[in-house]
Amino acid sequence: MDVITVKEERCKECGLCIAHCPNEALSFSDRLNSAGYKPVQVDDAKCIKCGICYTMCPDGVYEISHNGESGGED
Amino acid sequence: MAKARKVPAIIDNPMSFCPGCGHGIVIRLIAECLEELEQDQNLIFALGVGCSSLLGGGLVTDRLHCPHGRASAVATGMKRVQPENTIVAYQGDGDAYSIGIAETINAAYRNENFTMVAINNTNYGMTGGQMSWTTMPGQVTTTSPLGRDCEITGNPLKFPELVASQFDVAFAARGAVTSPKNINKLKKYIKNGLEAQINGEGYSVIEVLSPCPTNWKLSPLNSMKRIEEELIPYYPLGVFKERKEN
Amino acid sequence: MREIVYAGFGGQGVLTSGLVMSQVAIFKGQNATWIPSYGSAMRGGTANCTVKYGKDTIYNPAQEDPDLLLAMNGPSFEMFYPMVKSGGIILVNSDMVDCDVNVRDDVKVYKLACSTLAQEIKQPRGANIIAAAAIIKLAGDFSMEDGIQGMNDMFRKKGKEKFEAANMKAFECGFNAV
Amino acid sequence: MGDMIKGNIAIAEAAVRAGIKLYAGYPITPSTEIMEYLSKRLPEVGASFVQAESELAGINMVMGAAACGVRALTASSGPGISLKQEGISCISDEELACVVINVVRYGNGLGTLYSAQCDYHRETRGGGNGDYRCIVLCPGSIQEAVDLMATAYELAEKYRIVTVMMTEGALGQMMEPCELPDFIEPKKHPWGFDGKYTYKKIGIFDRNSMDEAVELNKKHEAIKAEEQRWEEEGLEDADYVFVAFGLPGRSVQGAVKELRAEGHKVGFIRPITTWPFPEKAFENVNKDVKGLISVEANATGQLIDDVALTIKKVIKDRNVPTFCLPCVYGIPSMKFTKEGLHKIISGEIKEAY
Repeated sequence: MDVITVKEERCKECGLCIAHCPNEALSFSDRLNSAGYKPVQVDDAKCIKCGICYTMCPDGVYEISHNGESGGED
Repeated sequence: MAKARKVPAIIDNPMSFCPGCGHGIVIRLIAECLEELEQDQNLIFALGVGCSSLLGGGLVTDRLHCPHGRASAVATGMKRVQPENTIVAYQGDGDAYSIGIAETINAAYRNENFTMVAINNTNYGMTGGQMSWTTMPGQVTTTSPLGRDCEITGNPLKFPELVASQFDVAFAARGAVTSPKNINKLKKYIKNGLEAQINGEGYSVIEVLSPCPTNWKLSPLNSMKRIEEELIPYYPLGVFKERKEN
Repeated sequence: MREIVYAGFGGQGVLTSGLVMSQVAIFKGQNATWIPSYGSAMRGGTANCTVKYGKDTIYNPAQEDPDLLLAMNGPSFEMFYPMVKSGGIILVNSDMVDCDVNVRDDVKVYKLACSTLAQEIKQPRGANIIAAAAIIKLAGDFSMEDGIQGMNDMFRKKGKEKFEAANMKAFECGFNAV
Repeated sequence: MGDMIKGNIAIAEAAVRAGIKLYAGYPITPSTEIMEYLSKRLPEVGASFVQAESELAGINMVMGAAACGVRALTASSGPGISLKQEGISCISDEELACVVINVVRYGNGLGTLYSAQCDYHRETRGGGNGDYRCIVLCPGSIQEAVDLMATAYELAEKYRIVTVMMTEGALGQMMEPCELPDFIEPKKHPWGFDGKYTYKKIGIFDRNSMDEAVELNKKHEAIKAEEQRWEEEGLEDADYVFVAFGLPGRSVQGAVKELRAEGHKVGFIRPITTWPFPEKAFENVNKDVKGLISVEANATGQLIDDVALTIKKVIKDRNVPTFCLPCVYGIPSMKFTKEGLHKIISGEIKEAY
């Protein structure tokens, strides 16, 4: 099973991932991270683990792994 | 099944670039290529001065912060004494093309066997958005407050085209980070440049059109839009010098 | 310690004349220094070098009180003759120095038609070796044999032994001409 | 005794034998023969030669090589060394090791081609922006220059500092007999880049300048304590002590010998390192000395400042007068030095400090 991980602390709220997500699975959360940004959140029901968010993200927020092969948060 | 995607270890750190800055995407692509080419533990970066130097803090690899504009000369010295290492000069447009144009162009002129990645965001980012040699005609910067007047400042420089047409280099290309499609193309260019170096084919340069939302005073999304609508028509994407083997 | 100034215009080979002297001194186990004028002066203008040699340490390699002067052309003679030590010796290349050379009565002036002699022995490029040999004779510190051996040693080290016979001929000519 | 050899050539060959892996530089009289010679010689020994597009590029190529922990060299003169200051300052800041040869020529700006010592202040004070020093070696003969070449690298590497070999146009251009040293195969330093990030110090990132300043001072103090080099004679009973380095230093040695023979109580200090300045030599000076005299090939007198400051530190109970005999360029003759002493004794030349 594929897993998408979000490193919220790295998110700078640029929105590039949200704009390019093909399934509208991403949005800004209402929380603030320690840098004062509202980090992205993933709607697991919509996410197809396509990796476009990873591709567009300048800050290494996303990680997609298969069956726990790779991943885990900081 | 989707492909596993993980930020390469050598850059898996928080970076201090502004929100929406393209540097983070480019350096990740470089690191991915290095990993795929098994060069991530055989690597020395010659870093420019400017936003490119922000890379230093997060990069877990050998890297030297070079004097302003001189990264291509420093990279030359590194590669000459340690040809077995992969050397990447990583610079911005102000660094590589203005203060460092002599070192940059002469490395290409000698067909020095390293790879330069130049981030073209059409201004001096770190010092607060001054005009650079790649600033677009009419673009307002802090030193071209009425818009760049090319009559008195010259026309925006197209470095990859210049070296491809004038010098015997191995590979020259320009990419952009505006969309997943362009990012994937850019990664191919970077990989080609690094492969050219590893095979000893000579100098490779990859210029990247990259957003500077902070100094452009545009949102990250509108910055990408500006690149698509305004920059790419002037700075075409593509390969200007193909590798001989390909 | 002996001090000799070799002067002429660029291309006359005075720097080599001086070098032969210094090399002969080294060959005979003495100390020596050779110091040229250099830079833009080398190109088209005057050329000169100062050679010092002797058994003791040479402190100042630069020109101080020349015992001997080789003047291969007029301007060199004019420039350097006042500097020669009283009781010293001046050798002029009479082919190129046509001014009055009897300007000091406390030095001895020798005239040698170096270029003409070189033509006569069919070594047109040998004028500087002729002059070098004449200077070695006038300095009186080394025999002709020492001089020739030292010179040959120098040219061999430069890989120019093919000119050995010609150089020896010129050396003998110069040494015997004063 | 070795063969007659030109200073620049001997120095270049000594660098080859010290195991340099890269030379990068730009032509300028009177240093050019060094790079001309190395352009042929380095490929023979499997090392790199780069004719750089500029002095700036040359020193930055050296920086790249030095960052890899190998021996690298550049050489220049006057205005060329001015251009290199950016790189020298950065190399010093990164605590990399390299050797820079300055074959000094006279003049400000473009200057002239005459041999001189007019760059004394620049070389001994660091030269570029910031707070650093370079170790400065000032040979007085071709043999000494050659013998100091391996030392220059050893010092640079021991302290991770730039060593400047400060010669003079005349030393580069003259010839005298010289024995060349044996070949050394230096080890690559563990702090050199290897692509594996085994040494993490290099790079200005995440640094603490306050802590580094303390370390820098410690390093400078260690160098001052350990690395002063000089030659001296006749200090214990000297009425007057001459201080001169390089070829003028050697000429002054001859003048002192003659003055002694004429009955003058004179001595000399010939600094071989001008940074660190050989302060220890001054401790050997007669406490009743009447004056110290710098003889130097420049117009304004530069070495005199260090002479005056140092004697002030050593003899505290009175002001020992210091005199300067500047000889704008070339090598001051022994006659010049001897006449200078007489003018000082007669009061014709006044003290500088």
